[in-house]
Order: sequence, then C-alpha cells, then structure tokens
Amino acid sequence: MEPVIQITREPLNREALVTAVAAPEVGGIVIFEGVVRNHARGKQIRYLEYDAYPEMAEQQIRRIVEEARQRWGAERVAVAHRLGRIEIGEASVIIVVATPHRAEAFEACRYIIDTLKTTVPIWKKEVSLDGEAWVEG
Amino acid sequence: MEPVIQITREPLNREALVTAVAAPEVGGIVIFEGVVRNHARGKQIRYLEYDAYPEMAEQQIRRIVEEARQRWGAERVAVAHRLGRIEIGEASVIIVVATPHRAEAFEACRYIIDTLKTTVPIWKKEVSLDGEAWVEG
Amino acid sequence: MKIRVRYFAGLREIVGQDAETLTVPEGTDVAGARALLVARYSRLQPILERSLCAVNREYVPADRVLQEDDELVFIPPLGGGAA
Amino acid sequence: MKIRVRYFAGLREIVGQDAETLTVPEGTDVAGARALLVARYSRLQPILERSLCAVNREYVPADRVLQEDDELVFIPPLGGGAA
Repeated sequence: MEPVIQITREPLNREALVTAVAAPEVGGIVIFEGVVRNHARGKQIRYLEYDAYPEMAEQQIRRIVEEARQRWGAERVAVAHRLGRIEIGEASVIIVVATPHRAEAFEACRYIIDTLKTTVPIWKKEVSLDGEAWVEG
Repeated sequence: MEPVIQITREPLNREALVTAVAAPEVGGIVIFEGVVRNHARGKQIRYLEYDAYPEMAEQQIRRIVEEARQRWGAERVAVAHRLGRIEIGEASVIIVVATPHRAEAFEACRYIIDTLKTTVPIWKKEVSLDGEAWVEG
Repeated sequence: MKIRVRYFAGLREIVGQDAETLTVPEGTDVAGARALLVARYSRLQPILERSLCAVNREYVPADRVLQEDDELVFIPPLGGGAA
Repeated sequence: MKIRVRYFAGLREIVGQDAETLTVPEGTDVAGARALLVARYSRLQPILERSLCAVNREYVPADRVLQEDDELVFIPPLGGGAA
C-alpha cells in the first residue's frame, strides 16, 4: 500500500491509523506514540508547541518509510505528526507498522521514529513555568 | 502502577489498555498487537483457537513484566491475551508499555512479547482449509 | 495419595476431559505420573515426550517428587513463535 | 535574481514573518544568502550558525549555488531526540 502520512494540527486518531494498515496478511502491528510529558530537562512543562516545514517534512518522512520498506519489507505503514499546541498526555506523533511477522514491525517502527526525530524538519517549543524555548536536540 | 494483565475470551480493547498506562510522566508508548493472519506454514488459515492454562499464564506474565520493570524501568505495562476462537484480522494479544523515554518502551515491549511467546502456557490451534492442528513453535 | 492433573490444548482433546484426580504411591515423581498417564492413554505418549512439566503453576524437572494435592500439568510445546 | 526564503520555529519568531523574497546577485550561494540575512537580522547569527540548509526541500551544503525562484530554508537543530 501507499504509506499514510499526515502532518496535521488536529488531534491524532490512533484507531484510524491502525485501521488504515490492517490487512489479512498482517500478523504483527507495532505502534509508537510520542506523548507530551510533564517534565523535561529538569523543567516542569506546561505544554509543547510543534512547528514544521510541512512540505519538506512530508517528503522526508516518505523517504524514511521507503527505506523501512526496502530494509524490512514493511509494506503497511502510517505516520502522523501533529503541529501546534499539544497538551500533556496528548500524542505528538504516532507511527504504525504492520507486517506478517513481528520482528520486522518492531525494527521498522523504531527506525522510522529514530530517523524522523533526527532528520525531519519538525521543531518543538517547550513552554514551562520558567518561560519558553525551542528545543535543540 | 500494578501491571494490567488480562486473559479473556472477549475481544481485546486497545483503547482501554492504553488509557490504563497513561500518566503525566509518560513520553513514549509502544504497543504490540498480534493479529490472526490468513496464512501460516503454507496453509490458508480460516481462524485460530487459543487455549491457556490461565492461572499459570497469568503468573508467568506477571513475572515477565516484573523483569521488564527491573531491566528497563518499565513501570506502566498492560498485557492482554485473548482465548477461544479468533478470526483473521482480530488481535490475539496486545502489549502496551509506557515510559518517560521511547527506547525503554521499545526494549521492554519486545522483551515481553518474545518471552511470552516462548514461556507462557498459551497454545494456538490453526484451523485451515486442510484441517486443524495445535501449533508447536 | 491423590494429585490433580489438568489438561490443556492437544492433551485435553486426546484425554477428552479438563482434569482428573490420580491416586499415586507416596514418593512418585513427575516422570512416574507421566508413565502412569501413558499407560492409561497411549495416544498421549508422543506429545508427553515433547512436553514440559508444571507443578502448582511452576515449571519443574521430571524428577520432582509429588506431594498430596499437587496440581500437575504437562505443557506441550508452545506454538506462538512465528507471529 | 529573486529567491524565496521561508522561516520556521525560532527563525520565524526572530524575523517576525513566515517568508520573504530576497534579491541576490547571480551566482550567490547559500552561504552568501546567509550572510545577507545576518546583515539584515543580526539576531539570526547564532541560530544560523547551528542550522542546516535546504533548497527546494532537500538538504544542501552551504556552497550550493542558488537559482532563480529557489526556495531556501535554514533548518535549526531538531529537538525531538529525547522523547
């Protein structure tokens, strides 16, 4: 299937993403969800604000997913990233990989999130009790 | 938190399991879902039938989850396994691990499913077009 | 003395019941109980040879000596490996 | 010739706009455009020194020569590493 790639300001819909990758040959699904947590770097977080260079982000994600397809045969992948203000406990990113056997789903899902975090132009600003700052990795 | 461990004949509820592990300090959630697929070992599968030694299965799962807690600090875990007849596309097992950082969630989730598959007394019978047989790993 | 034997999966289908009570001599070990079951249900032999043993919900070796009221379960090979 | 510069995240906040059109001499490379922006917005200097460059949505080296209508974006460090 064509991968599902969403960059959106709306809350992410895990159910819809899992449904999108379902198929009769799927035996294992690995879902990664990045969630806004209440503290980071010793600061108490109020919320995060995500920004992206959306066209390039989508293109880069497409490339990462294609690499995962070639390396692990991961044919059924969905990646969704939310932008804008995201509250504690809400998901900023969801990655779903469905494969016939589970090992490939684990490997591909982890590769996609690790590579996304380091190469895709999406930024986060931490808004804490002390002020706000764009995070540099 | 005390881990959530379910061994049930009802359809598994991914949403409820994710909700059970949510907390303000969680930054990454990894979900593994084992799904009944339409073929295995060259046979076309009609459905699977799962059986368990339920008291021992629950005790073994509890031990595996405790090992994951000690090794990766995975404090928030839910494991649910379904028994009985499960149709193609339905989940037989769901494991949810929520941690402050994603690496630990990936490691712990994979450890739990890999160990569960090899040590927990749960069996599956494949019902295919050719007949039926308990699967030996 | 009496012990409880429970059957799951393929074993249950062969034996045709979920559980039964066995009367065995004092000092009988798991291997001895297994021999007794094979004598009673000859079709169990191949699957019991591949099975692990659990007493009171813990894996045990075949030379584990049984006690009154123990729950004995033979664990045929687990088949979940591939998914 | 004219190129398009777009700003995101910290750069957008410093510059106070999403995008602008720059007029640069033929043969200007990315480093040249960066110098021009630093001259215009001195507060950009530290963040631009840490930024990667993208032209038309691809990462490029700083000596990449710009063409008419190129879309130039400086990519400040990505901060998603920890989660």
